[in-house]
Amino acid sequence: MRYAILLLAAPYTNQASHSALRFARTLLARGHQLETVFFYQEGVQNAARLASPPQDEPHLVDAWSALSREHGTALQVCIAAALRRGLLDEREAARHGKQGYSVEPPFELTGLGQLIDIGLRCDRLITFAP
Amino acid sequence: MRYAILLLAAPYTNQASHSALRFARTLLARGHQLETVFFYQEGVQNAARLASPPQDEPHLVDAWSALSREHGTALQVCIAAALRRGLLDEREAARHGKQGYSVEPPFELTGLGQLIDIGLRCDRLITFAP
Amino acid sequence: MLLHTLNRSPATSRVYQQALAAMGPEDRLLLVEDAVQGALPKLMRYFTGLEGRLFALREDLVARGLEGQCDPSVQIVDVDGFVLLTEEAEKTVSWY
Amino acid sequence: MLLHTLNRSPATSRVYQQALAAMGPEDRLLLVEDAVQGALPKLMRYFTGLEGRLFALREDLVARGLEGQCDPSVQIVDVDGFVLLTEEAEKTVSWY
Amino acid sequence: MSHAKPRDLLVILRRGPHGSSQLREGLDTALVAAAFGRTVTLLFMGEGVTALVADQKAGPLGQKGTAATLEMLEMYDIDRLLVEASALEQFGLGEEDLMLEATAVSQASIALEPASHRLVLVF
Amino acid sequence: MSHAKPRDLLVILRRGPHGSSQLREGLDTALVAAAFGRTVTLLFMGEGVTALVADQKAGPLGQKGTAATLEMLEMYDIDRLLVEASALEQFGLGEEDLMLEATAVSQASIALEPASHRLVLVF
Repeated sequence: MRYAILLLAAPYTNQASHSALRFARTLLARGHQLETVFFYQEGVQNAARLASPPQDEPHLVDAWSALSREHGTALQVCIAAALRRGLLDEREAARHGKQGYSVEPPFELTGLGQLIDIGLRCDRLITFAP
Repeated sequence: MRYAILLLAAPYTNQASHSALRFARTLLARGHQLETVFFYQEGVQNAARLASPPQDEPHLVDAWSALSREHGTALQVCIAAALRRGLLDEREAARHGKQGYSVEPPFELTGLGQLIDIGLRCDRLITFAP
Repeated sequence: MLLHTLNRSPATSRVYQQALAAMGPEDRLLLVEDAVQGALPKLMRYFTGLEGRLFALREDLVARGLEGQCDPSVQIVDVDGFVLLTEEAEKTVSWY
Repeated sequence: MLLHTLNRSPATSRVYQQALAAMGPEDRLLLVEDAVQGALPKLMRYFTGLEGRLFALREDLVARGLEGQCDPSVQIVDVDGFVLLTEEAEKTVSWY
Repeated sequence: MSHAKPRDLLVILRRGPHGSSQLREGLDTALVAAAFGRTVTLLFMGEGVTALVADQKAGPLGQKGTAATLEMLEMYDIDRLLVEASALEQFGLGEEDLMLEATAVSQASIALEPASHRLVLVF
Repeated sequence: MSHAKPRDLLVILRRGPHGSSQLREGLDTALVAAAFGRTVTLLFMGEGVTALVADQKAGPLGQKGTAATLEMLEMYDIDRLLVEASALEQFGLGEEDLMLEATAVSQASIALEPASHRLVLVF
């Protein structure tokens, strides 16, 4: 089946991001496809490229990137939710006159319309929330 | 009296940061001193220098900075909470081998010991949380 | 005398029970943010026993369209009054 | 048949009431994260009427030291079983 | 079931205005779906019913709140608004207290809604 | 009041392990205070009592949880652990289910604690 995941919670503060990652790996291991992880609300924090958790804790940002590389999963971040929380890719940083950026590929900033699109197009959408 | 504020919630996601700022301005207007705002847990997101909220919404990061400039309030960010959430100043970014940074003065990364210190030293500590 | 603040609606979260359990007989409770819903007459039953010691923040009531609908036993204060409450209390405990 | 998930403890949050209100007569409920506390025998009363349709996630029980303490009427599944439940259900609704 | 053909999106709103961004971000999702031509139902549950209270104002720092967004629903052809009857009762709210017309629904009808939409999102 | 001289810090822990970082960040605060020589009391309320359940494990992605931190409390001279008796009852937990010794306290004693500490932090 084609799955999508909607993630609404910040990493580290709630278990939701860990739960989502564990669910993602398991559904892939069962032979399903994970088309997209959509990051909304505090979930956009999963795209923070500077995240530096202690060495003995899972590195969620890197884990999502690895998942995307290995399985072709799109990592879509709601742009409106990201901008107000300080998560900008190089293009948005330039557009807002900011030096530096906080989001990099494979995470991509995108509109909320994508969430509706994948939610209706995929066979299953599973939400993980705070 | 000497006040301190402990802020535990992300801006935009919860009202707490707005409530804290409103409380801060009011206590200053009443002639009290606001020694420190300490940012812990998701509250560290208040220090995200790239935050770009819509023009018609309050810009909390800028508002805290202005408060600090005008009233000498220290803006102390728990370093352990900040690092795992991707909030690094130039020094921590260098130390972790990251290009770029996401926190700048007057916000300063500091240890959790500071929270205990100000909590016991100030006349009042008020917590704002999600 | 301590000031306790509560910011979650008693309709959603059970945290108000913990605030009540930790309150001394003279302590005051201030409802802020979503907790101001608790000032509606139908939700007052969660706060029995606090007569004269229950407050709600005016600005948060106004923003929610609830200012005119509060139970008369709740004392309504503005943010200035919130600061005053923290001045009068030895310390403040926040429940969320 | 839909799968509902719940991740907040019934001891803390009232959201379980909303999950129950929105469940159809064949729908299933899976307790995950802090909601696995609800599988303890003393907390089962919050979930009456779900006999045979109530599940709890093993990994979250184990991490919390609660695996051996669940009510026997709760069906314990691992993450693989969680994915299976989402396969079998038309869709999934998450309560938090 | 009241709908022969399933509607596209059910957005369940469970939080009040101003206290968190849940309500606003849920409404944004509904508006975007409607703008893409999808059929949308809004269901207000629990403290979510307070989203409909009349005479809401901006927050003290100028936060916009959600009342203006609710007024735009009709323009987006979102006209199926359901509100949990027992929550209205719990808050002591009557139809005359609400800024928009919404259909009060019983628990039994609420339980039919998730299955009659292709996608359900809870905010 | 049981203490002539007020203790420094009361940390109230109300969330279980693993589900959020509340518990861990509350314990970190307690440890730091103790390391600075402050007198610390821990009070476990509500679902916070599940923090004390024996045989906790790492999370499935290797998240450490908080059990190891609890085992360090004694080393930091944090030996005043209170647990809400009604919460133990609510969860059906007895002293034999807990990993550490903690004093079960009634609502009436809990209400005395905030006033007998110089600083109260709720997690």
